[in-house]
Amino acid sequence: MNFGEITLSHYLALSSLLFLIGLAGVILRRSLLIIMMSLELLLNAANLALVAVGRFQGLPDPQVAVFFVITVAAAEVSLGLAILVAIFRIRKTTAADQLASLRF
Amino acid sequence: MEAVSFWILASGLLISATALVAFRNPVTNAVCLVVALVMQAALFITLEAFFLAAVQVIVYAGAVMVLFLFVIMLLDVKEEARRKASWAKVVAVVGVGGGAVFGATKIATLFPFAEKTLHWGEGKGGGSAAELGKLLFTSYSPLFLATGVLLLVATVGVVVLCRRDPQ
Amino acid sequence: MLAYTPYLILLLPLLAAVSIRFFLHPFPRVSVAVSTFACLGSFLGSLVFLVLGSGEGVFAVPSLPWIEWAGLRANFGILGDPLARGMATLVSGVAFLVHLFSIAYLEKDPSRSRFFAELSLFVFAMLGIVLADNLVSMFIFWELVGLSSYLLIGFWVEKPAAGAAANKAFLVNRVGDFGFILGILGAWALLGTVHFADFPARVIGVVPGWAVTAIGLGLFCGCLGKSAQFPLHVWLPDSMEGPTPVSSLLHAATMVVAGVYMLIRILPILELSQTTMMTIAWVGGLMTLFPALIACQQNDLKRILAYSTLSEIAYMVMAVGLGVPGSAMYHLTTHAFFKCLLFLAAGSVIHGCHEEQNIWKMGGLMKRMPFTAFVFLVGSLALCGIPPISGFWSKDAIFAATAHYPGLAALSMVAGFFTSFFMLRVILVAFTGEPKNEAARHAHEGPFLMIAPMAVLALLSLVAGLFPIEKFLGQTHQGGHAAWTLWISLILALAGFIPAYQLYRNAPHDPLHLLLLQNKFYVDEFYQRALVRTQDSFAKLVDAFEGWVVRGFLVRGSGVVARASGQGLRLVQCGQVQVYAAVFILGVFFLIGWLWRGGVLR
Amino acid sequence: MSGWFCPEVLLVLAGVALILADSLVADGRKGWLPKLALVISFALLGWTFWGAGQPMPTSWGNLFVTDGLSLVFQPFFVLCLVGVTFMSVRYPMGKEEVVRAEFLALPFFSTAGLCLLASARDFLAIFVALELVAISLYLLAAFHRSRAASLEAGMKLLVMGGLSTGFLVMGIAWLYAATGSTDFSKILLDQAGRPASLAFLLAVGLILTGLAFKIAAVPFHAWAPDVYEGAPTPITSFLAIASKAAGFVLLLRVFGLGAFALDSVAVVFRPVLLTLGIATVTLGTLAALPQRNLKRYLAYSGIAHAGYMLLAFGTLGEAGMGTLVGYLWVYLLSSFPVFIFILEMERVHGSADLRHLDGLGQRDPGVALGLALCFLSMAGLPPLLGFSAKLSVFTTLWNAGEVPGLVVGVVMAVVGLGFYLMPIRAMYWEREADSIPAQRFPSFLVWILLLAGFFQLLLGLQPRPLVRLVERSLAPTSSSLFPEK
Amino acid sequence: MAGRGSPMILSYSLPCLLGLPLLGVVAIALGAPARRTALWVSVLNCVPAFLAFGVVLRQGEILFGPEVTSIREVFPVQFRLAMDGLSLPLVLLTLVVTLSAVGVARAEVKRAKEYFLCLLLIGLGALGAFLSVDLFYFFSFHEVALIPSFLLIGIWGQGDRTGAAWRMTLYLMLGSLILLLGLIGLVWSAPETARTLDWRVLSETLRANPIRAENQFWLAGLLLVGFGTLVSLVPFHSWAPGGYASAPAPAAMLHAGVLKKFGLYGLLRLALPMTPLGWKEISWIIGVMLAANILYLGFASLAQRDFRWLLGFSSAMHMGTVFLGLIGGTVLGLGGALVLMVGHGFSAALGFAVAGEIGNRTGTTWMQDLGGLAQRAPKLWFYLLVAGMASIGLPGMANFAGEIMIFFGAWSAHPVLVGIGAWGVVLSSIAMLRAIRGISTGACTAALVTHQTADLNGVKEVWPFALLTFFLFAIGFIPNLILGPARPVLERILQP
Repeated sequence: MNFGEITLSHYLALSSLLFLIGLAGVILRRSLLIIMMSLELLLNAANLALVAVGRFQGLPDPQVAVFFVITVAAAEVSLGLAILVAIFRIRKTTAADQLASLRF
Repeated sequence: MEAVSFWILASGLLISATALVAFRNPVTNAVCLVVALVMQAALFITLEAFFLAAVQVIVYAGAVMVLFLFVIMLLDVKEEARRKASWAKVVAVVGVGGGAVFGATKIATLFPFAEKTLHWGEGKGGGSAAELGKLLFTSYSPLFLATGVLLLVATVGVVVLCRRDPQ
Repeated sequence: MLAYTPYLILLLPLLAAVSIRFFLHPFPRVSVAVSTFACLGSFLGSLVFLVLGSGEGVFAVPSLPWIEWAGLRANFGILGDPLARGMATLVSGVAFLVHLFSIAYLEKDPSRSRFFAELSLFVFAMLGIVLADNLVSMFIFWELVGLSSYLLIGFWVEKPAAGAAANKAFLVNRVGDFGFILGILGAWALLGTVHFADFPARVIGVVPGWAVTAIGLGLFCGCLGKSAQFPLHVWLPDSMEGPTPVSSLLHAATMVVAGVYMLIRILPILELSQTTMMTIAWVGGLMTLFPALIACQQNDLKRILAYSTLSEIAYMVMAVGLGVPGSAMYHLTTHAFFKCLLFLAAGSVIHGCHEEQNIWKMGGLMKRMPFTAFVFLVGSLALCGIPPISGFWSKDAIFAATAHYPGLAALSMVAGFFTSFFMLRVILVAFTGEPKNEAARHAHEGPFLMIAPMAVLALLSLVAGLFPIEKFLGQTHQGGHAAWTLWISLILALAGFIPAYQLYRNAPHDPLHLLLLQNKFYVDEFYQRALVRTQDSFAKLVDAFEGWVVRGFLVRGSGVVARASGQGLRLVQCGQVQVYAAVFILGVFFLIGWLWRGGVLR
Repeated sequence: MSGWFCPEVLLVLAGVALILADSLVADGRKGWLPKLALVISFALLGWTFWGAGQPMPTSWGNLFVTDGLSLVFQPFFVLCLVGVTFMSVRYPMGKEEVVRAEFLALPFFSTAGLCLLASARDFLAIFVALELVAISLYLLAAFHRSRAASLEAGMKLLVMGGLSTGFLVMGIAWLYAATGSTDFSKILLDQAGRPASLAFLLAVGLILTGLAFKIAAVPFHAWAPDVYEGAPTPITSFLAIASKAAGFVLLLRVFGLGAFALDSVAVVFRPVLLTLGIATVTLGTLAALPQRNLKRYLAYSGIAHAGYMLLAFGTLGEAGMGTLVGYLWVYLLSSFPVFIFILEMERVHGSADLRHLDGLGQRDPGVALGLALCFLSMAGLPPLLGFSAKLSVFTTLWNAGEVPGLVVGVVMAVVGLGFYLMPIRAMYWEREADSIPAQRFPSFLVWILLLAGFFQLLLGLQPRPLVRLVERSLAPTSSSLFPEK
Repeated sequence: MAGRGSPMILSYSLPCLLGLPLLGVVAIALGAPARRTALWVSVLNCVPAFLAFGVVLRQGEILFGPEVTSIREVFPVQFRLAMDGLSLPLVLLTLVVTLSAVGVARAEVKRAKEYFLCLLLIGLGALGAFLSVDLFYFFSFHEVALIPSFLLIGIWGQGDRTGAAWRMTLYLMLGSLILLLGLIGLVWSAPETARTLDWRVLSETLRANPIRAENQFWLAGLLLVGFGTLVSLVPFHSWAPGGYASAPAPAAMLHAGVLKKFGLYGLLRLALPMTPLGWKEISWIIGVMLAANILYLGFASLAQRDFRWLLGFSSAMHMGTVFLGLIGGTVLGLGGALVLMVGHGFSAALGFAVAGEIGNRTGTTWMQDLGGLAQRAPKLWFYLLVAGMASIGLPGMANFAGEIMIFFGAWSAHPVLVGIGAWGVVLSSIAMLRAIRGISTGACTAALVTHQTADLNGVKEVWPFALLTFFLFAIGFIPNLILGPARPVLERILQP
């Protein structure tokens, strides 16, 4: 891999790594807060890829996509946090593994 | 120049993201997230997506993070108890993660078209608010409206879920 | 009108049986009358048939359709040849006499209307065998005869032994019919017809081979079953559990000789293969001696007579095997008379001694039942073939045929010796000396309705020999008289009396004690052990396999597997959202890996 | 569909109107709000059925298309909306005797999203519409916030949904990278004729995972049972039917008609889809056997149904698509009544446990009969409606020569009959339930269920109407997807 | 519409045949007196039946329904009914057995409503299956009977009813689905232009342009397994004996008597004419299976100690003989198979009816607990004898006619199998005679004494048995009742 010349694949690799880190966060962390942050990371990774692709392909549309993604992400987070608060009121916890009353 | 900035920002981004996953104090996590988001905003600038960079900083680093911190404070989330990580788990995580990383980079470099480089200023633009806005309000206008509805739903949701019942 | 006489003969008893079963059974007297008159009717009818039948075309009766398509013509037709007509007359006549006898014999039995219904059914079926013009319908009546025999043997439903004997009779016959039906199929495949009338024409040009032999033997199996020849003879002695009139009609006079009648009907097929004929002859020859030996050590009056029946039928079978059906029919006729007579006499003895059948508990009946004793004596002499009584003539005809087969001659004549032996034994033990128990002491003659039939039969047994029955049956007497057979057989028969007289005059109990003979050569035991037990244990094995392996393991097992896997899959659903996420992500990785392969491979 | 009077807009307006009305009317007299919602939804149903416009190649700047598919599925979704509204009216939420207006309004927004999905022809549009649906569903699932289960369901749905969104967006990004567009026809024109690049396949795969999540196909199904069990019953039905159907419509759109209707894609993805189908049928059927909670039970049965639809669609042929469309309608008709029953059962017995069915056959013969017919129809027993669906699945597989799919399908259909017979056994075999509930089922339930059962029978004997729908849904597609040509 | 020249109005007798039971079902569901309604419906159903029979006897067949359309119509299902010489006897069988099944059913049974409803439904399903021309309805009507029998066994059954009901239902479902695949294959292997669901047209089409041989092999195999499961052909039999043993008597009568015949009917209708080569190719497999049916099940039946199980096994066993007729390759064999199907229907129904009565009157069907029935209940004993003798192929009854025709028909092709079949007769006689003896002869056992076992009481209890007996004898004496009308159909089956 060429270190001097930054190509699209650099950016895609970067975004995929970011995505993987996000996935790791979703799986490994217990706190729902952090899980949601990791979800944000996933979307950011996607954004990064989109912007990079748009630039290297010379397309404006992906940036629009990013715009929508950011909006959606914001909405998702706010809703998630709201649910989290509601859960905390009842369960007094934000741990994901406490949240297993529905199973089998 | 771009190379240097890319490597710096990329490594910063990855490090802060890893820190976000690694540390257990929620406040630290939030700060890590902020750093990561800012790093990404900077990357956007190197990609000549100025408007998005701004949005990134304002919406994410601003609004969303504040929301997170509010919640953290509101619920005063304690430091997360450490999971007792058995060796098997660790090995599995490391193995899967390593494989995934390798695969990701491999895939990213596999693209036939991905080898061309682009220098500062060579991009066809599209990063400015004007161009973006034109697209948003012409060909993508229905989606813009849809996102409006979406935000409305989110707002209603937050209100409904977090309102105090009138005793 | 007259042309339908055969159907009248055939259907009267059937009508009687059906009407009794479904309508008249609450009124025993009516049922008895109906059944008896039906039998009388068919007797008269068959007399008409017998006499006028010789006139050609008088009885050109259309056959009732049954199954007639695709190369199989199996209808109910009437074969009006002299053989059939004579046999029909004989059967219905004897049957009528037995009807009369049974009226008196069973007058106290509450369910006698059932008895007479079954008796009429038997008469119908037997006449059907006699008049049938093809193998299939003969087989049908054959089975029906088996059924009525089953029902009549088991008439006393409360007697467990009767039920057992009935089952045995039916099953053994079934085994015989297994061969019979295969034989019929083979004959059909070989000759393309099942009609007796066509056989003589069709057999011309058939090349004898193993197949032909097999067919003949298969058909012979039917005779083995019905006429109780070795190895299927075991049911006849047990069938004596039934009422005595039944024994006399079915198991002595008529039904058991149906086998012989059938053999004569299919003679053209049998004669195709010398092997078949010889087999038949030798089976007959052996069977003359074998039961005669057993009879020497039996104590049950009816069983002794049953064994003698076996041996007498064997004479007829042997005669058929030797190709002298005329003599066979001759002996069949005389035997029908005197054996029926003997059984009726035995019946009146048993009736007189209150259902006592053991000859060692009788004795001295000569004084108390003189008439019965007399007719019994007549019957015995006929049976032993003492001139000038009928048995002598018919037996002599058969002996004459054995002239060229010394082995058979020896067997049958020695059998004659033993026949005289055990008949005299019976007479001495049962009729002479002192009465050995109360029953015997108060024995008495039966009412007129029991006497009369015996009288008629006694008369017939005395004189039957004097009529050239064979001629009438249209069969001519093959193989000229060889004087030596006459003399030797006669001498042996008379010689049989001497040891019996020595041994059994005033003997309080049996001086001889031959286990082998008392246990009938252990044939029943052998069957019980070798066949029944193996079969039942095998059945149990199969059933266990079905229950445990098929139903249990395979079927229920698959259900268990499904449930278990369901449980297992359910446990994966542990409720941890992060586990779900992990599954999700692994799924994606798997998919990407797959695509990678797909993408790279192309 | 003519400009501003398209169902989407009307739905959104209706939702907004409901919320506003709620805020304007004094707390005392909100009783008529639910009725209003019901009326509106019915009106919309009528509008989508009869007032719907003609197919148009594109509407709203190449993002959306009005073709047979959308014209057939907008009524579908609005029908679901009607059902959900009807159930929401009766859904007992805590102490509030009158259901909250938001609970009535949000399904309208969600349905608007579904209708957009049905007619989207651009992945960006798909993304936004999908999120609109998804977010309102997160909220609705968690809506009954006094019940921890409901919140948990919402949270689980949100986490898993976010995950799948991430993959979807990543897929879109790579799609850009591979083809430089998100417009179906552009993608088709770009990819037609040349071997699919690895990037393209990856993009397709990632997008597929996003859809597979919606239809709860194994292994992306894990959320379904928990969420179905926890969510308020009306929402469960909405998730189980409408959003599952949306996933399938997208699948149909993307793989059957639109962007990825390419041989190069089919070669790779046909086995993938069939494998997913086999896995889904098997797991759904087997895991359903030990279930005792009726909602979970239906979740697994839904998974199994999704598997059958995947099997049929996986053959990627005309027949498969038709089967899919028909099957979706059958699924709607046969399972919605059951959800309505579950709601009433929860009202009466307080839970959806299977044992409450004991002795229903004598307690309430009408209800039991209707329910039994619906279950048997799901089991695919002739002459009920479900049989036609299964029949066409098997026929499709047979003609495609997919032996493994066929074998698994048949075996699992037998096992499936086993588990659909369990409630019937409970209703008719078992002795009278030990505790007779105080209140009885409302009388309208009997009529609804009997009507539903009657429909199973009627349409099973003569499914022509459904066949017409199928024909309509697939007729004009190809022309409408290539405006440029 | 109506079959050639027959007056239009008469052709409506076929839908009437199905409509009356349906009416009965509805009426009972709406609360009409269950037993009486069922009885009346079954009796009245004979009127359209006889009208239809009349037409069939006069002109060979009777049709009802719209014209055939090709399958290019997306969903070409049409409600077409037909009756010809082959379906006539089976319809007759269904009507009679349904009637007598309702007759032996007690009015005071628990949950009488559902009980008689299920009975009528089973009868309806069988009738529809025998009358339908459209494969869709042909298949569907048979399935209609599935759930009622599940309920009948599960609710009113005895012994291991739960297991039996599940096993039977799922097993039959599997069989029907395999059969369904076979049907799909048949329909889709017809040429595009002439593709139809109407088996009358389809069979002619497939005659005109036969299926490729290797496909025929597989299709015939599928049909065999599918139908064979419904007929309880070894090794797909294990649902049958237990199911019959634990079913209540009327259900067992309908199932063993009528429904089972659907499989054979289907083979006669579809497998033989449409896949002749495949049928010939697999006939050796069938030979092995039917030999297993006769010997394996025959021996298993020897070991049974419960009369119901014995009947279950022997009724499953006799199917082997029918299959012998089907692979005989001659019209005679097919005719025999038909006669035996019908005869076995009546005799099995009679047997299960008697077993049910014995169970009702003595509280047990275990043979070692029984005995002396002949003294206590001579009428019942008589019908027991009739059933037993019929099932062991005694002349004068239908089964014998069928068996003998089968033996003659199959002799040239499979002499060995015919031998096995004849031996099967012996085996079943052993089992059945033992049973009859154990049940009826000897002294009265405790079971009879404690229950004060009484005989069948008067006409109102006897008539169902008498009815079945009558038909057994009628067909036994005059097989042409069945064979006459059926002959052209059967001959057509074998024509290339």
